[in-house]
Amino acid sequence: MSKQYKVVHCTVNGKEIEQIVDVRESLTDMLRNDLRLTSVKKGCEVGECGACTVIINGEGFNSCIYLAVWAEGKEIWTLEGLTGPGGELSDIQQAFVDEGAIQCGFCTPGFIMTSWEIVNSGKEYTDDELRKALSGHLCRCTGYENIFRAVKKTMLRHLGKYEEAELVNSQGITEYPEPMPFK
Amino acid sequence: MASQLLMAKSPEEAISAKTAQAAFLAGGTEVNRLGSSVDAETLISLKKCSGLDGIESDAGYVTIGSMCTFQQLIESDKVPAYIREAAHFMASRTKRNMATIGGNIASMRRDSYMIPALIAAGAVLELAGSGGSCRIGIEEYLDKAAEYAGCLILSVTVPEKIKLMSKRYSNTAQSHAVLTMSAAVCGDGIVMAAALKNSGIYRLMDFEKALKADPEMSDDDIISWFRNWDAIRVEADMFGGEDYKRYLMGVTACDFRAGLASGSGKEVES
Amino acid sequence: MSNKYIGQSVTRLDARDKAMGRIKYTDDMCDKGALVIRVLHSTVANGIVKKIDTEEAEKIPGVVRVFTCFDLEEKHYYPTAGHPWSTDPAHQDIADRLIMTDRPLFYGDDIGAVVAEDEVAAAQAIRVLEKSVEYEELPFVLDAQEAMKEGAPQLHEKYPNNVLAHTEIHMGSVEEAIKEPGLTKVEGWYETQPVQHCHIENFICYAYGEGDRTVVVTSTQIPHIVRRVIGQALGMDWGKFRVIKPYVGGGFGNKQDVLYEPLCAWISIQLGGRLVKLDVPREDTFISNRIRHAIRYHITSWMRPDGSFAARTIKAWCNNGAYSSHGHAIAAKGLNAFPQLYPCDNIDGETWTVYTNRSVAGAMRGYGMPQASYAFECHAEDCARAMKMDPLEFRRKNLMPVGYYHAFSKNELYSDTFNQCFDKGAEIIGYYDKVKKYKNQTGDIRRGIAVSTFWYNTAVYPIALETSSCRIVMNQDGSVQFQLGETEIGQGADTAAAQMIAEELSIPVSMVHPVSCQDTDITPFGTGVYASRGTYTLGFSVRQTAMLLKEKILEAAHQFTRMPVYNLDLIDGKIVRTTDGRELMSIGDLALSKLYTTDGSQHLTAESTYQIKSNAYSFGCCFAEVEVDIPMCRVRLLNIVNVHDCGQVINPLLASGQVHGGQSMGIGYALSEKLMWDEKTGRPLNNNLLDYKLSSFMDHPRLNAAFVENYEPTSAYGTKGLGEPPACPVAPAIRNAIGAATGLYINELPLSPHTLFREFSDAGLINDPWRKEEQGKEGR
Amino acid sequence: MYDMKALYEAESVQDAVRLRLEHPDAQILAGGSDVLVQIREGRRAGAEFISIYMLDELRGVSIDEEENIRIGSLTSFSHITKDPIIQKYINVLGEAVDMVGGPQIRAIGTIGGNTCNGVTSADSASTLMAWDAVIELTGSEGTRRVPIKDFYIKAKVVDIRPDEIQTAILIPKESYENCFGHYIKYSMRNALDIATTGCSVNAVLSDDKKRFERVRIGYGVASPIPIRAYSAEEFIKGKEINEENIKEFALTVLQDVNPRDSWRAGKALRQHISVVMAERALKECVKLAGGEADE
Repeated sequence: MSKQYKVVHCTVNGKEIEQIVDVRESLTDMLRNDLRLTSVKKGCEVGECGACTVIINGEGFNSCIYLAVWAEGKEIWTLEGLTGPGGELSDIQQAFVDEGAIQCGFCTPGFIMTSWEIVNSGKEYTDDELRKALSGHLCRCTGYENIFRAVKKTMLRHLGKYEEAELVNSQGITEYPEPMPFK
Repeated sequence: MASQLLMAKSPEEAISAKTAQAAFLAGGTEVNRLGSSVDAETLISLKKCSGLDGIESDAGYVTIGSMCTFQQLIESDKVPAYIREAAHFMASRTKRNMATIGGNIASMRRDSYMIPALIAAGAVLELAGSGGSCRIGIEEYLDKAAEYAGCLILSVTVPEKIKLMSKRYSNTAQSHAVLTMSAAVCGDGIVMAAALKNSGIYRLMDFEKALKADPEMSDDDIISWFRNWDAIRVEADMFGGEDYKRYLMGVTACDFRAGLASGSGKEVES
Repeated sequence: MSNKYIGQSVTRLDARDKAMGRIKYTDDMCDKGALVIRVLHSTVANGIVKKIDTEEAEKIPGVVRVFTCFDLEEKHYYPTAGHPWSTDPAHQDIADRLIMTDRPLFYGDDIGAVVAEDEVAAAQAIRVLEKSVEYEELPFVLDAQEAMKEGAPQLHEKYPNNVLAHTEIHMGSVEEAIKEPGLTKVEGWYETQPVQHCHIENFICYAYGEGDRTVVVTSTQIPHIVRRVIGQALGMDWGKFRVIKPYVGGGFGNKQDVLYEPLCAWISIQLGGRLVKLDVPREDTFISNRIRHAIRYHITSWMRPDGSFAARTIKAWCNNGAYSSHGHAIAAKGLNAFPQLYPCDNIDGETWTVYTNRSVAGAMRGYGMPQASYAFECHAEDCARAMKMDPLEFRRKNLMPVGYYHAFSKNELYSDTFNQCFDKGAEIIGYYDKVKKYKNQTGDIRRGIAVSTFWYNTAVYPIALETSSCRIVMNQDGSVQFQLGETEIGQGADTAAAQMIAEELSIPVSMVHPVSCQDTDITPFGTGVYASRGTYTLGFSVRQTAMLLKEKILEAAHQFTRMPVYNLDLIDGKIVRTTDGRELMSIGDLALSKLYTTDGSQHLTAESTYQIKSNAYSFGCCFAEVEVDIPMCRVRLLNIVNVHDCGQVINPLLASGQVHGGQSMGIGYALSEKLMWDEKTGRPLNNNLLDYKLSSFMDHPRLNAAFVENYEPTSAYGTKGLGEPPACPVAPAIRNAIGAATGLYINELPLSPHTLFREFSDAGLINDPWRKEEQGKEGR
Repeated sequence: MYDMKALYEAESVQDAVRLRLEHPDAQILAGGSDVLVQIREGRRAGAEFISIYMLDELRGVSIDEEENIRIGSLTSFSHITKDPIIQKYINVLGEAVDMVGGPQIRAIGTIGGNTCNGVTSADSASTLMAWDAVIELTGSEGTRRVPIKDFYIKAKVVDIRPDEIQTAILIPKESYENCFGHYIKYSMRNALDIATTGCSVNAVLSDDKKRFERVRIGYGVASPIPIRAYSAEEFIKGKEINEENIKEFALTVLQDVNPRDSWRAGKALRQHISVVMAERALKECVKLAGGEADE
């Protein structure tokens, strides 16, 4: 049986790309193997762990369960695209560094892409909404704590709420309202 | 670097695609090399072009398709010995697997391995152009190069049995030749041609006449003839001084006269 | 003198590269042309492979080679545990593994391998091969106590009743002690479950020939040990292999075992040194790598009226799975901790490590202590309740006192660490008010708060060799590179070491560069990272090596300043004359001059090995506040605080990260994680990230880490272990908090809805009218 | 890389229908969040696939001329949750699909795929069942409409003909008119999980907000396919809103649900949770509808 190939035209990290792919390739395969964007990681290949998350037309997707041929005409961003031409880190990347949100670093690329979408949405997420927005990623090293801090701080800074951002680290203990008979 | 590649399936298709910005791509040893003399927007590849790779012998003449590679010539039993000898001048086996006889002619290299022998043999080219195809002698093709530039060489026809000698002077087997000369018996006289690096490819008509007029010329006379022959431009360059080049032509002409006269010419039976 | 770099939250040295996505893990470094290896796993839990018909698989387009267990000319049995080797056979790990076996002992054992051009062809071949294996199936056993009974299937001849090891401890006389009148007896069974490391980067390695040697690039915690074990597994000189460890995507102990490096190296050799890559899919990571030991405890205590312990007994059955891996070390560590955490004069204890036809248990963060801490602290809570004492006060009364000295390990508790941690944690979470507030609630949704502690030490002295080597090389500008045997796996070892070197040489951290990826051809020998030994162990060799280098620097400085060495010092990158404080030259000028001088040129470098002969107690505690929705059988963790005494904290930000990670692992261990097998077929049921319930972002509250810094006298920089301790006290704290909320103290993990529903039904907290007749003791 | 014998990319609905006829045993690939995973697991390895992912004409939510809410089958979960029409008339559907997997899964997963793979745990299915949704299928002879309760035949098998693809899901006007719904997903963790049991309740109250005019309750994973608890609905119809009726309503669901016993969850647990969820969901509906469910 002969293999099927197709040319995919899309923009990756702001650059026009024409890439011939085997139609069986996932987008992760194309990004990692054909375009050598190795920041896109493989953790499970079934859309569970989020390590392969990239931004497609402004939304986060698990690229491991997204066919490469579907990228036709799409605008794709990976972590390599967030760093400035001179190596400048975007503020969400810098926050991950400053808040100790990175340990082994394997889930970091996926997390930063979703966080980038959140902080650039201009919306103010409540804590629970923030957890839900980031819940497509699994991490075993950090317990999600410093990632939560990094994203919340950057979101608040984007909204100009600088003092509130500085308070994030001190609100470790949360007082919950009296339990209703049910929520 | 060309931005478009067309795979012509037939000569007609190749010709219809041939514009000023397009160039034929035969074996590719000239077109594809770094610093190639050919700079075209579009390349028309003849690799898959029908009808250009046969070798036929008919009534004492052999017709060779323009896309035959040098190595095919060498390995073919139909191709006359003097052509196979000239083909051997290209020392690199791998290059011979690519280079084609049509390409070699069309690129008109001043140090061509093949053209002096074809001139000496009175080769006839079959060309195809926008106006249809025609058959012309190789000399006419060389003289009116600009006119025929747009044409596609379909084949080369040469006589099977003639006495022809060739000589090539270069520092190493691979390096370009300062001088490639051929001569053949034609009727009662000799036809002689020379490809002189950084100068040109010439039918040595003047010398042929001089020899015809005075067949008993001494070797020294021949050598001094060439030293004084001012019809062609011979300059000193990295390949040698003017005297050296002229001397080479002279001594080669002497060898040819002796070789062809004594019947020991390389008329080697296949 | 106050430290300039130690104790500072220096940014992780590799944080920027990781945030930019340019860090290279093993798969990122492997060339595209590598052939893909997929392992053929046994689909029976116990059996003998009679035949594997490889013909059909070999015909699949893209398949290059099919290997089976019958292709091994000689069978080299090898140990897989990431322990330092020992020249004393009695101390060597059990060598019972083969790279491919015709005697599978668990579902997922390795019986063959396929080499193909891409993963699709490999997967096709595996599916075909799985149908063409002829087994002689044998009965199997999954439970540890069942495996010890007569007539149970025998896994390894040399170990009758499947008992890998059985050890005991005895102190005083329990028999006599319990005759004392007025004692209260408290007894309990405690059951912990098998869980898996779930590091997000699956195990992966690739191998290729280089000269007459084989290079193996692998995601591991222990490169030097991997090289030794490959040699043993292939029956070849260890020097014939070169192991390289790039950045690692998490290990947690799974990568402290040698996993598929020997098989990968062997296949590369069979194929004439071709580049072959073996990456393990997530489903195989769960069952064919290592898991945590499931341990069942039975503990009995006799309490005096004043709440002190008269006598105590403990039995522990440790399910080791099909092969030895780390052997008895995990069970032994738990047993050894029992008499130390709550000292008592009369103790009888014994523990068994038992083979079963289940995935192999190895090292996982805590190395037996999360299991033991769960049992010890559940039991302590039960004792406190039996004696009607406040659980915290009961602990303060009975825990290891200051000054406690343990003869065998020579450990000593130098400070009142337990009380300090309890006080600090109670204050942060508001423990005392909440205990009062949450007394005897009755609604459907109730809250509770509780505390638990744990025993932990640092590194493995005196049980095994503890050694660390370091090399520091100074460049012409005075900056340095350093190399260490201790590997960076995300815990921040490189950054901690850099801070130590900067402190010792008094140059900024920015001038200290780690050569992070260990390469056994170049990196000085070290056994890697495990047992929370990282910062503690490397501290010794780093300080010693830095001091050696400083000696050479000052000697060189003498040559160029004429000042006697004892009047010179290195401060903030300057050679300073201590008598009047004058700065004589910069470290950069000195390094340049010393290298290029034509009078005694020398390259300033130092290398040394340090054998550590000490250990250090590293204690702490966890406060957990929960909300239990009884009808829905769900637990919501409201707040959690861990307080740890890990000596002087080298980097507070990274240290709190380690605590968060341990808390997270503890939360999953407590509430949702459990690997399950089908009792009838021995087949694993939930070996994927969907059905194995790893905690997600929405299952965690804010995590709080706090520290009590008692400088550890035995340690190079006063540090103690912190990698594993945070994972230990969380599960018992959550269990006790659920008990405080509902009055129900459950002795089984995980405390998932299944468990809660059964326990709440039995206790009548849930009464479904339509189920009156069935309610009662359902099978455990 | 996925093990596919061939991939055919449809450019339009008609093109998809043509491909279905041309390649009878090719399977449909919408968002792929289930199908691609099953290929990797081996269940669908080596098959032929027709990708309809690029058919933008099947995306979007609108009100059609018959005032049905029309949801294009390729509309992703995240777009349904954010859609103003959904939020206004059937917000519970937006909430239900907002509990599928994680944000990235919800960006790729489609409501068409979710219903077509015929799995009882599909988060959208129990709600669509509870709102009497109508499935619109398009084939070579034009479109066909099937009530969702007839669309599900048995586990993993739905009523879709060899030449058809699902093109839309419709919610009739009389189904959503002043009707308020609430969905509870019972799973072992709060994200990236499949429902152990899913319960979707909706209610229309009397004008004086004292009685239940109509209550519908759908369950996922309470039987091989999504179901309705008709006996409970019958019981509560017209009844006064009070604790006792709500409790009785919740108990009555046991006559309809028959969950199975599996390692994922025991039968007793599923039954118990079904009852608790029915009570809580109905109370929430009453509150949403402005009634008084006495605590």
